[in-house]
Amino acid sequence: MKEIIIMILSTFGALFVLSTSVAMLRKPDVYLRISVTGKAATLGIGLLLISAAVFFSDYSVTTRVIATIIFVLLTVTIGGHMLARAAYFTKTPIWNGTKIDELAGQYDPKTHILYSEKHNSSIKPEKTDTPS
Amino acid sequence: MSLQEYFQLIIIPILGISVILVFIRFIKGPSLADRVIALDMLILISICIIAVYSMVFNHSTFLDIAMLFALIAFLSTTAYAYYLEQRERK
Amino acid sequence: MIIAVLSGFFFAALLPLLGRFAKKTIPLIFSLLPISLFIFFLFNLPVIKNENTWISHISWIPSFGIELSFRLDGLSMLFSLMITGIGALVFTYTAYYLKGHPYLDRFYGYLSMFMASMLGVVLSDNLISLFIFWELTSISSFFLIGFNNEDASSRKSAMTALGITGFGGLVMLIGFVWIGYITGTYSISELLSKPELLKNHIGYPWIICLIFVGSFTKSAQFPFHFWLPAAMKAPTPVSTYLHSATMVKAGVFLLARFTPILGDTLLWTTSLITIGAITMVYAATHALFRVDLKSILAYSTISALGILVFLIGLGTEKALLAATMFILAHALYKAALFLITGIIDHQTESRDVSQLAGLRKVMMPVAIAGFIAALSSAGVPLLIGFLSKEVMYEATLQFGQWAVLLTLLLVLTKIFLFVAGFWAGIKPFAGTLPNEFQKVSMPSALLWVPPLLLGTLSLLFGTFPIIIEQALIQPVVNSMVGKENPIYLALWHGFNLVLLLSLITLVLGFILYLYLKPSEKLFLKTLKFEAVSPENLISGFGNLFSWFALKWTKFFQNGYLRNYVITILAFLTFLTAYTLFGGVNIYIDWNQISTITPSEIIVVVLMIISIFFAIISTSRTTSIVALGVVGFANCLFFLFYSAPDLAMTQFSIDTLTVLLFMLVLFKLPKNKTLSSKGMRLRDAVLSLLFGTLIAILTLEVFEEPSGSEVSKYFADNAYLLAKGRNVVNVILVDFRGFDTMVETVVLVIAAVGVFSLMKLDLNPSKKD
Amino acid sequence: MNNSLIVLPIVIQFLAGTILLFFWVKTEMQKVLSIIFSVLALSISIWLFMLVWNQGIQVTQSGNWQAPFGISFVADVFGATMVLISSITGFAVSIFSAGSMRKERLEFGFFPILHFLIMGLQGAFLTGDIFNLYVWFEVVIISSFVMMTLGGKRKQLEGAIKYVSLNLLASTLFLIGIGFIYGLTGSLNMADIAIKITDIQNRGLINVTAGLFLVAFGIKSAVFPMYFWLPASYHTPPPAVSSIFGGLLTKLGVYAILRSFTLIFGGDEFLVSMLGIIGALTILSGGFGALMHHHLGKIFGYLIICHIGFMMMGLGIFTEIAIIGTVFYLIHDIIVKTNLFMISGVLLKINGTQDIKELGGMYKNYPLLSLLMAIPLFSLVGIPPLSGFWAKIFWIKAGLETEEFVLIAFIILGSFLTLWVIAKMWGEVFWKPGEGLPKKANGLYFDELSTGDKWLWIFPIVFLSFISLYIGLAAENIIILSQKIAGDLMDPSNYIESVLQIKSIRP
Amino acid sequence: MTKNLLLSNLLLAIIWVMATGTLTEENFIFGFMVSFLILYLITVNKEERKYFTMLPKLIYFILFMLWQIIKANFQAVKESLYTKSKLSPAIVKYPLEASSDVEITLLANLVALTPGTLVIDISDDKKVMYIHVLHLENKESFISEVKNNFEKRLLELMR
Amino acid sequence: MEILLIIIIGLLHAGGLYMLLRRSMFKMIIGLILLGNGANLLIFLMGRLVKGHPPVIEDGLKVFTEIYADPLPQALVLTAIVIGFGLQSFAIILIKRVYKVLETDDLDELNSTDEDI
Amino acid sequence: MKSLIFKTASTYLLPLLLLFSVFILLRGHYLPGGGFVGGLMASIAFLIHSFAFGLKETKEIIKINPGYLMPIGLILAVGSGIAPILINEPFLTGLWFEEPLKFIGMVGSALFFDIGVYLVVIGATLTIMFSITETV
Ligand code: NA
Ligand code: NA
Repeated sequence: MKEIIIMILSTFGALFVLSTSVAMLRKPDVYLRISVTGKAATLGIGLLLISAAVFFSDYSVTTRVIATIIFVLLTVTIGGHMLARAAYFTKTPIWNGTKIDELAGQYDPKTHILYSEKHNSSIKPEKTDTPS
Repeated sequence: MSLQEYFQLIIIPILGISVILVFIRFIKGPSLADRVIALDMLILISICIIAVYSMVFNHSTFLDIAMLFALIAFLSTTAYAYYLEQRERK
Repeated sequence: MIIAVLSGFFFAALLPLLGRFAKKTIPLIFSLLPISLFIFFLFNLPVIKNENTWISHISWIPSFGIELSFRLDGLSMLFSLMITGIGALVFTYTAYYLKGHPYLDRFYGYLSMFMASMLGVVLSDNLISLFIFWELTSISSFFLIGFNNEDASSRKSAMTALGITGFGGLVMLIGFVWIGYITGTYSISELLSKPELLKNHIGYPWIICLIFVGSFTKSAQFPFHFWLPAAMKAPTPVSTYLHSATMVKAGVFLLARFTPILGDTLLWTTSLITIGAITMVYAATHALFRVDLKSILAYSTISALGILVFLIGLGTEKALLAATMFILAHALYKAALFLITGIIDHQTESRDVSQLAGLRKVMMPVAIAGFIAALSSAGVPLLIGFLSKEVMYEATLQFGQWAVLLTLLLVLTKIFLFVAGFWAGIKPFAGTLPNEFQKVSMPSALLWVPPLLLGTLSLLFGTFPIIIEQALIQPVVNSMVGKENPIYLALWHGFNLVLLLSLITLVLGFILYLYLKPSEKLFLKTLKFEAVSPENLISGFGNLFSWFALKWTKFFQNGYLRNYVITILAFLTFLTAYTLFGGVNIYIDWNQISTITPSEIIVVVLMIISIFFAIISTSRTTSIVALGVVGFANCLFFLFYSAPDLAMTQFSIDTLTVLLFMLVLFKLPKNKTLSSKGMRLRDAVLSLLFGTLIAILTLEVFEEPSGSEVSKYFADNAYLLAKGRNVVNVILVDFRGFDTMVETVVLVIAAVGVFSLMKLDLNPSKKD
Repeated sequence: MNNSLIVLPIVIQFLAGTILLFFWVKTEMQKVLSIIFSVLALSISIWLFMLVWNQGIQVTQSGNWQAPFGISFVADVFGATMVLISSITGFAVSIFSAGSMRKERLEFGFFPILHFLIMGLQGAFLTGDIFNLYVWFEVVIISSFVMMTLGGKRKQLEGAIKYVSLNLLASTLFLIGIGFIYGLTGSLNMADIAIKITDIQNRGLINVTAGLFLVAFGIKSAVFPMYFWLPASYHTPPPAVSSIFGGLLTKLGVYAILRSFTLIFGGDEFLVSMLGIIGALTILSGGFGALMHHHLGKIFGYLIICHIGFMMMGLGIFTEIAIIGTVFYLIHDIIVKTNLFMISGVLLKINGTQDIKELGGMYKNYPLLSLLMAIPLFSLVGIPPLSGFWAKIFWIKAGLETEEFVLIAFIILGSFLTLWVIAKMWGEVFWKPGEGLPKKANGLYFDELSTGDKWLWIFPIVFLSFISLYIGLAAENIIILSQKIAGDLMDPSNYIESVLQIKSIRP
Repeated sequence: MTKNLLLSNLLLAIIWVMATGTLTEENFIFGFMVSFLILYLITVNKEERKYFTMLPKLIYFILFMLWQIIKANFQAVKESLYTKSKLSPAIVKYPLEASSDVEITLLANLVALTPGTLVIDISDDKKVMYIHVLHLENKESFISEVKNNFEKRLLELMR
Repeated sequence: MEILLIIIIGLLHAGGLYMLLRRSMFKMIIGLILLGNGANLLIFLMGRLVKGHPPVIEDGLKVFTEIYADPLPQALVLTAIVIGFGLQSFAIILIKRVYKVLETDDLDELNSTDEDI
Repeated sequence: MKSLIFKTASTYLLPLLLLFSVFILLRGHYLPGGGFVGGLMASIAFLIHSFAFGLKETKEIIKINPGYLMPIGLILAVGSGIAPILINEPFLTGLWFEEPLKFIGMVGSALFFDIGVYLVVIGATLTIMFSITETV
């Protein structure tokens, strides 16, 4: 029984990871890739870690697994945010299929202040069509 | 099929393929942010691999390494972000 | 005796402290040293006569058979007396000659150091200590020649002299050590007692060649002679003392010393006769083409040294007697001539023999001294020069089938030297006094007494040879020949061939003197032949050597790091590949190799690709991140193969490194492709070669049977003795804690270094 | 003999470096502390030397883990001598630095690094463990990196790039060598390795490993064809740094070669003859370079190379007599080279330049100083009976014994080149009239210093000159010492027995 | 207030452990539950009673978030198989109600964990949050969805 | 597997050397790092490869009951890694400094200390 | 960096990570970890904090100049080496308290040694990283 649970959990985990990897390869711009990484990976990692917790069925392992999962969740989302933000600063091209871009021109290039009201700075990533 | 074999034959290969896919992204880039996110992803996958290995070899201590990996992955991501921002600012 | 030798050094050592006082008040006080030494040796004359030798030992480096032992026998007595006697005169002469010179004290320091070294050379009974003193004479001579150190040509002459004699000394050292190696002793006394040991040794020809080089360089034999005329840059007292009377004779002394040990073989005789003959004729000829008094004297000195070598080469008892006589005679008249030249130079500020004339009118005593010296040099009867010349001719005439040729050469040389001596000793004083010298004043007695004294001695010994015959000359010959055959010196041997030759020499010499006038033109004509002179050949060789040195240095130290790396690794590859393919048994034992799993393959592929990527990428950030992946794959290996600690450490450190790179890099200039395609290809091939080599080696070492008892001990005792379960950590903090402690120091130093590198900038800033 | 106190020299330097780190910008305090610690270290080194001399090899097993399991520290006569010499040098350099280093450099950790550097050297001299040796090596090189770049001047940086990269390459090769040694013997204790290595069938592999060590140590000791980093860098840092570098750093490589080739690898014919060839070409390269340059630092740098060549050649002959020569020369060379670079520092301070074409007038203006400087200069040349002379007799004798006549020729050539170079330098720097001196320089000129500060510059030179004189004039003592060391090196069984605490390894 | 109760709850649990003398996690959890119950019974203050409703709410919220994450992942799987043309990404300005740093951070994290969203940044005046949406159909409905599902629940828990 | 690892060791050395031979300072450092990695792996390999048995004595036991990976090379590599980190960080900062002062990354422009014959 | 999210998160992350680093340090003798990794962990924690808040604030939090952590750590390490010499045992001989301490386990000189290493690593890493970020 335990084995089957582990198998199911780990299979799903691995598949999630795989799907993220596929997405990473296929998404047309960096923002989409960042966006996609965070989620699938977290669940993939989570499931695999949980299956390890089930496998060892040990209190100390379980707590550590939970800690790790929380930690991964936290860092992956914050990391994604920071990377996306930095990418935007550096004007990393954005896919031209993007419907709305309300961030365009909102960053002040010198002070890096982000405005909530309408602003018109030079920080507007180019649009790109060529997914690479 | 024992659990060990299952891991060896199914899970690890899947994760391995993921590594390769991510690595392709890593090579292609094109921006630094792409590479960084790919590296990040590689580390995340390796956390998964560690989790699986800990089961394969029945050593729970490997899981601590996973925790450390997560922490460090975070550091490198922030560092890259920091770097990108600083580069822009110079 | 040791005090006698070393007193000169102590004296020199005291000078920096006391010299300043002494040179201002009574410079004559310096002469006390050589005078007292001279008296010391004079008082020991009877000892030598009665007991032949007096040896004193002081142990210095017993473990290598090196002693400060001194041997006073006839030969060393002769030289010691010359050294201290002429030394006394030169010291006195200097007191006035360099009066008021700011560095008079230094001068005396070097001079007494030289005197001590020279005494050391002639008195040493140990080859090594002899060599030590020998080199010290070269050094003190270096300082004396370069005494006028602000003059570039003085410095150059000093260098030349030091170069030639220093080189000769070093070569000679090999000979000495070789002798010591063969015979097991450096003691000259012991060597004297077993001469056959060396002569029969296979290395004998080499040994004498080595010693010849030493003695020829020192005694200015052809083709090493040219340093001596150059050394005349030195103040006249120096030329007198070192370059005529004493130091240059050290080589001759050495040959004389070794005659009983190494001499009396065909090789010895032939080489010495040949070199000596060439030198004496060559130099004597040269002397006739000079106009500078010192130059004339220098060449005539070289010629005289040639004669001495020649005579020692003859090696017969007669010849050695001749050599002994000539050493003494030459010392007396040549020193006198030099001192006179010095006086002329000092008073008239000219040394051009073609200009000088009639000086007797202003400095009669000097003229007398010059006259006597010139006559002695010419070998006129009643002077010691005559005696020596007579014995010389006797010696050559007795020398078998070569007698005629050798005698002829000697006569020729003697004729030329006759002229040279007259030029130096008589010509400046003869004739009418030119206007420019009218106001020349009479020199101080301190200047003219020494040469006159020397002249007197020449006359005294020449007229009454009995004074020195038994007391001095006999022991000298004894110490060279080794047996006691009484010698007999006399003015009159009856009418014979020798007397005829003497007469011919005098007559032809005088005719030549009348006929040949020293002139600048003649001198300039000889310059044409300078291109093939030994001096130029050697300096040409020196230039070639410098050229080669420059090429060599620039070739290896070319400034390109990659060339350095290539050279080093090519050397490594050569070294290891040579041994590898010469002596390693290459095999693969597949039993030791484990199977491969898919995940491992993936990591391997990851690793390989990222290595390539790190290398070929044109973007720096990309190579850095690729490097990160290499490290990451490395971690996975560590993880797979049971090294969790390593994986953790490697991973954190890799990340930090990558981070460092990122922080540092973005201010670097754009990455350019710097090397050409061909270059890159070459490097790639080389690198692959190196990589392959390392891989093969690793494989072979890996194939050796494994199993470390040390590791096993650690694993067995980690918990039992060191109370830890993680063996790696136990090794790090306990079993091999020292490594870790030191390693933390490395980190600390690196941190300090990074800190200072980032914060401290001592470059002059662009603002100022 | 077990004695846990033999690590004291290391500990003292460790404490010195550590405590000095607390006095970050208090430079006056640092100077005082550094000198105090140096005196302390010197006394301890003397004590250690006397102890070893009187009572034989001293061993301690750190952590109380028996050899070959723990890290053994071994003070044999060789090690103790090297420790003593490095303490002497360290003492001199400490004083010289107090006088000569700029305040800014002292504020950025010069003194702690100096003590760590000496600690690294002494650790290397005392350790009996090959990996521990590597670690000490790293301490030495990282300290030297820091000292070389301290201040970050243009030339310093340019030199440092080559210095750093080639030294790191050497470290890597050393590490690979250690990996092979471990793979072959499963041990790291040098005495243990010495025993185990004899059992290995595949002899070629041992020679290959020896080759790796040779190259790694060869780079460190700057022999042909691996010396390039030295002329590129040694003249760039401040004189106090150059002097400790010139005196000790390359000698660490020589020490390591001596130790490993006598204890571990023995004399493989090919490698030993390689050492001879290397020695000859090193002499040539060093001599040539010294001949061609006119910057004092460079001249001295090349002379270091030239004289390392002598020592290598002694090893290339590989008889006890030759090793006596090499050990004697090693002792002499450390003292005299340190002194030499200090002298070049004083010359720089006085004249504001180190270019012998520009220098001059020393003899006229500073006669006593010139006389003082003459002592190390002529010791270096090997004017008998000064210290540089004695070793040559041993080498020549050894060369004659083994009929390596070509090597003798190179020794003579090297000696001659040295003589020529120094004579030339003497003529240019001391004799030639100086014009337009002092050149523009930073800070005070020598003449403007207070008497106390002047003595900080001069005292170390006087001190080392006296030691040089002692080595030369009391050569008997040094020869006896060298004979003992060479004997120990050529027959390491005593070393091995003491470390492993076994009765006898002799058959 | 709630903090104090939480502390007392923990303290009581510890006392329980000490009293029973067995230091195991089960015992601790059991002690915690017992003391929770006791505290629930003895607390009358209205403000303070919030603690007892909050805990179940928190648990519910966590479960809800988990569900969202799982949903996000499945969607991601689906999307990873999408072709480009079906994507309609956008960067949307989201007006914030949350005001404290912790609230905003938590909200951003929660939002980031949900399907197809990536928080790019928060304006310096903390008024708006810029969210990258993977699949935007209607901007207003997206904003209100986030408001109702996440922000309100969160603020309720926090305040 | 060992063969593959040996190939990688060879590659790391080859790559390291290749980078060391480039004209860019930056590449030189990369080369040194690669070489360092190669050497570390080499030492690690000398302890032989053991999968899944870290040298950690399990709870409750006093000695190993199963096979275990050789701990000694691991400790050595660990030391070497840390030392390498110190050296590498210094070298990295050095090139930064060199660039700041000399404004070049090209090693061929850094030979003034070699040239003034 | 001026990221609110990052700043807020790192305020909470710092103590967490430091705790984790101490955990890694203390268990080193029994499980993978130890002074090195622990020290690196702690430095990473501070580094992350410095990325979020800037060096000045991080330095204020550390209170002591990381430069001084190095000699302190060195003294601890060498102290645990010298201590046995005082009782006439070889340098670095392990000394152990008789009874194990709760949570920490056996306490011996090895632990002090490891703590020394931990401090040195923090000091060195932070000195390196800080001096770079400051001058960049
Ligand atoms: Na210990
Ligand atoms: Na211990």
